[in-house]
Amino acid sequence: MKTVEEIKTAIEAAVPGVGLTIIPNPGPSGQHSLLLAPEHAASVAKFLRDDAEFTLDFLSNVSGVDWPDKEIAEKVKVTRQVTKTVDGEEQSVEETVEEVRKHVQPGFLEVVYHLYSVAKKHGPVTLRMRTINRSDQVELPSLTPIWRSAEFQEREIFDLYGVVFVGHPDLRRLLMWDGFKDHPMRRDYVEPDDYEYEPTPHDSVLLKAKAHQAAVAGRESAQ
Amino acid sequence: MIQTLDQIFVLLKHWLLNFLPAAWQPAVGVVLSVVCIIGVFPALFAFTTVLERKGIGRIQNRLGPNRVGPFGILQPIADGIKSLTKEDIVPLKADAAVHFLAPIVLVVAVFMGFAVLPMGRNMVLVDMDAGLLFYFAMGASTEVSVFMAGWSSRNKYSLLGAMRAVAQMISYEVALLLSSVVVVMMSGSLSLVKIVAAQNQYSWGLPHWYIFTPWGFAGALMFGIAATAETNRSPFDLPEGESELVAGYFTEYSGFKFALFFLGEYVAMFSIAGLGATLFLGGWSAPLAALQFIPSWMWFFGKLMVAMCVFIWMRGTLPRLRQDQLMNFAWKFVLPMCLLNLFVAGLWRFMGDGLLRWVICSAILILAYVGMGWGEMKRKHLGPRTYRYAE
Amino acid sequence: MLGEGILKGLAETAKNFAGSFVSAERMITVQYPEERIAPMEAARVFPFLVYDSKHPEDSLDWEAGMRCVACQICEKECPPKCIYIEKSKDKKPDFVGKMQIYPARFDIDISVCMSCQICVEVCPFEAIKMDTQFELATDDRFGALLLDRKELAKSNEYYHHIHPTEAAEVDARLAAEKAKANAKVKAAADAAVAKAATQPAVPAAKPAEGNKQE
Amino acid sequence: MTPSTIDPERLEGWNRPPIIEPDGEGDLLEVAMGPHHPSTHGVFRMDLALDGERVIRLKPVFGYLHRNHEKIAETVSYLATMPYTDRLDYICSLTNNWAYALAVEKLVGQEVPERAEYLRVILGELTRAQNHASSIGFLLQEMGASGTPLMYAFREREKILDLFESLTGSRMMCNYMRFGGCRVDASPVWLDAVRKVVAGLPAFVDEFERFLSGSEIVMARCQGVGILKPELAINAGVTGPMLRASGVNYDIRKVDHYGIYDRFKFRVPLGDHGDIYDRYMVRILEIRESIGILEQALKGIPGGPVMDPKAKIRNFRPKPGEAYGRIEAPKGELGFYLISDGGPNPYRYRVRPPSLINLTVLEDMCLGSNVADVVLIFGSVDIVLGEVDR
Repeated sequence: MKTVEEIKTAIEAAVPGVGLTIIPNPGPSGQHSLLLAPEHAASVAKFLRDDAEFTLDFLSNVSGVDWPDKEIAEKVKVTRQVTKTVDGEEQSVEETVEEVRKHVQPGFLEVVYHLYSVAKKHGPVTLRMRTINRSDQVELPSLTPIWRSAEFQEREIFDLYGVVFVGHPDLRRLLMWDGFKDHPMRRDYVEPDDYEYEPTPHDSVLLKAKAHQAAVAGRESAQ
Repeated sequence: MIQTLDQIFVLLKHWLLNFLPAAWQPAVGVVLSVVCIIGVFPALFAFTTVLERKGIGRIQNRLGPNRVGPFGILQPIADGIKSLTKEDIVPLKADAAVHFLAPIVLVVAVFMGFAVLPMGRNMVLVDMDAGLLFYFAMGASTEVSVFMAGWSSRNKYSLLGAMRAVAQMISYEVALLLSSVVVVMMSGSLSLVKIVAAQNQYSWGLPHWYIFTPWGFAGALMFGIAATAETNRSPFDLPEGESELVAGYFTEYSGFKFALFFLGEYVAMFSIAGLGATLFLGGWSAPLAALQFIPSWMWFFGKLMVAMCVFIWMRGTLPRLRQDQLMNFAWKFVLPMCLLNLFVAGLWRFMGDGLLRWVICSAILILAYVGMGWGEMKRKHLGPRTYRYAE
Repeated sequence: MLGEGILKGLAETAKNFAGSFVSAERMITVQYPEERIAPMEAARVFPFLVYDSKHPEDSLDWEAGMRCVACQICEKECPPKCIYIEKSKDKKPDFVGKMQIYPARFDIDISVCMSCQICVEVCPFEAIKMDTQFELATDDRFGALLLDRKELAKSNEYYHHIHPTEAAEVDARLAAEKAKANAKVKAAADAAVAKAATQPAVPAAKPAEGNKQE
Repeated sequence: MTPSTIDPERLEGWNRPPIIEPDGEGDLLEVAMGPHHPSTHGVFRMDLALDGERVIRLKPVFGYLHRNHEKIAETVSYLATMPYTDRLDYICSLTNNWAYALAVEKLVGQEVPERAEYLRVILGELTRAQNHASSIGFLLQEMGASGTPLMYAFREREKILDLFESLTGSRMMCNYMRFGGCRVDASPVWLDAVRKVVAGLPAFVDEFERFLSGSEIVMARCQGVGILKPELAINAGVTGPMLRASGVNYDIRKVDHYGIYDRFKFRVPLGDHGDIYDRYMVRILEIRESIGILEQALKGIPGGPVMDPKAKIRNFRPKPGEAYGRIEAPKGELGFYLISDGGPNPYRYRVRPPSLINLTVLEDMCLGSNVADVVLIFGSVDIVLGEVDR
């Protein structure tokens, strides 16, 4: 099996203008991955599947990952002019101060594809794709036309993460029911307080159940 | 003494009738016999359900029911109480009248068949000249009830089951009739009493049962297949195939109506097994001349139970066929074999005594059987396979 | 396609039918309430709390000898979160004589517990073990399935009874630990004695008392 | 034949299910098969459109047993997820444990002692044998036969489950493997008991084969039904016995050599037709191969510890990184994809469920066949809903 760098060069030679980034894996497993620009995904996938050298004909696993907006606090040294009273006289002095600057790193949804080759018996090659944000620009190209095994897995990611796969032949919810609104696997998902709790004699579940029942009773009496 | 035991039920009936005025005697006699039949066969049904469950249990290396009564023999009573006390659910959109009538029609039609079956020497309700015809007429009307049940339930599984049942029963009705025609040809009578009488002869201590002739054996085999299909037993239990159609045409029945279907099915098995015994196994006659001291009715019921055991054994062993295969089997194998058997029976009749007719008749039937079997296998590419391995 | 496969199958079931009357090996069914298989040593159902006691039959002994020190590791590690522990305010001596917190409340909701044995594995004090008692059906859904401290407490003898091998290992380990602790205490006592020889102070009698307690 | 060569000239969409036109006139019969249908394992639904008894459309509906296993795993520690993996494919919990342990060991670079590897192989192959036995039992049960094949299979499975209980403490929810080894050591008594059970397994397989493999009814029902082409099988990610029944030589035990599988001699049975009968026979032949592996493993099992002494039970916090580990579970490729952010819980925990992905081609196999065949084809896929819905 080739290294990620070699795969990257091969893909770049075959598909011109492809935006590929290597995402290194710091862990001991050493499974580095390739970040793919969504607009070239289909052609890269087709190349990887049909190229005689790779023949990655078997898409093993598709998983969604949620990376919420991250607030990053950095300590930055800033030099600024301050007016200070030195010896009873106002002076403008340059001073270096440490300042904590917060900025929000925008979150995104990520889809990870693990590819293997049945013919060549090698793998895995890990591909990733990222959406632009987590709210409205969540489209990614579907790889189901290339690898059929993505069909249910992409449906599951659509269901649980809310990634919309463009070109998927049958994009419906897989595990949750059709009327369900949210995407439960997102990290900021709050479970709705609208189903029956199994009351246990202690712990937060009981409190939650009581609160829920009180709320329901309140709603009913209001009507 | 032996005579008395043999005729004990007949004598008992006459003794009872002697208390009545002569004008009433025929009518009351019929009622008495009917009551006996209606009493005996459900009791036998109860016993058979235990036998079946225990038998299949043993086949599967289980114990079967053993909690109610000693060795679980009171299980049917518990089952009966359960089904009687269960809520009777009729689907909201069902055709209530037909839904209600279907099990009753089934049970009535099934019991009618017993009218012409001789269950022992002089033990027949009606000795009709066209007994066999009457039997088939009654047997065919069970299809109506099955379709009534399936149609009126307004359930898709019921409907599919009923469609399957009707197709299957009509196809096998033909085979059933044709396979028993050979017996009529040889005995020269449609009366079941005369058919038994024709077989109740012995040479060298062996009976003249029709199953011991090539055409009779083939006929009995075809009759057995058709009878299994006719009663919806495994491997032809498609109309109620649980894994496919939940419970087929009686999916929407519960409580006592379900029990009636169950009863009807088993009584139909008894009656068709009784007919088979009458046609091919000499009815109530003993299998050996030396065993004639055992009462005739015991032989009849003995043969019935043996047939039931075979049914149970097959149910515990055989997977079921598919609808199209079942129909293919009926029209492309059983029917041609039956027709060939008719020819062979005629040949047998005109060849006269001698070893030659045994050889020729058997050869024709075996050749046809083997030929059709092989042809089918080659045509459909069925057969055992060998597998390759990768290191 | 001549039916020989079907006949073979029929022969096989007939063999099993006959065999079921002859060989006991085929009949694996156990007639449960009347017949019982002895519970396997490794079997696990629900956890219980081990206590050491000189008089296992003494009903008041369980509280004193409980090994649990309410460290709450099992509560944290429990996958379905069925353990609920409240620490005590005061302390009492444990089996090595060290003063320890004990659980003022220790509940296991066995309607939630999934018998995974992770609490046993993470417990550093050998205080929680798996029971083999499985007939726990009850008609009180919420109350009776929440086992409290007292219901959970089982003696070390009981533990020896249900898991003999494992209990012996645990006892050996605890004894070793105790010996080590004793040696430490003794060393400390010796040091104290040595100290006492130079300057008069409180005699180190207290730890020795703790040692006696088993 | 090299089944994995795909003709690039072929139209895209070749891997979509075929379109079947109804023969006659009139409406199609819409049947919701399941979730309360006897042969949909309780919690699965297929929306069928039937023309007579011919299947024109089939849509599988999932989610009745969904409990968001992955979300639970992301809220509890790495160790606490182990018992939850038992509940994925509850017929073979030990291979689930193994796959998860393997993925975590990859994530942290953990070594496993030799004896533990041998125990894993023994338990894995026992699991495979009992899974295949019960799976063919269920398949034939769906064909009728009053449950006799299933009872024979369960009789054998019972003996293997007893072994599991005496070692791990539980018959089905074993929770036995740990990151860096196994939880408890096997005693020589237990190994002898395994030897005895393994010695009895070939007789069971022979009996089963005499009973039904040659039966004309089984052949008529299974041969040529539910054919899965090898190209489609690979493209749709089908794995396990189903893939091999289509003639594709792909066994992760041979490909990845995970654990110590390269020390054992075994063969991979392959079918040529890809129909139900091949799937059935491949499973039977795999039981026979498993018996061979078990015999070798029981002969060669060394002494030593079963847990790496450096392995951590409490305060297990892998360094940031990710790993995808997979094994050949009895139902197919079972993979676990883990992302760690350095915390005590996995940041992302994903199960690659073989049962779900093998069902991708259910529609392709069933369209145009009979209702009765749908049940059989579904049975031959060999799924467990706990793993499909997670």
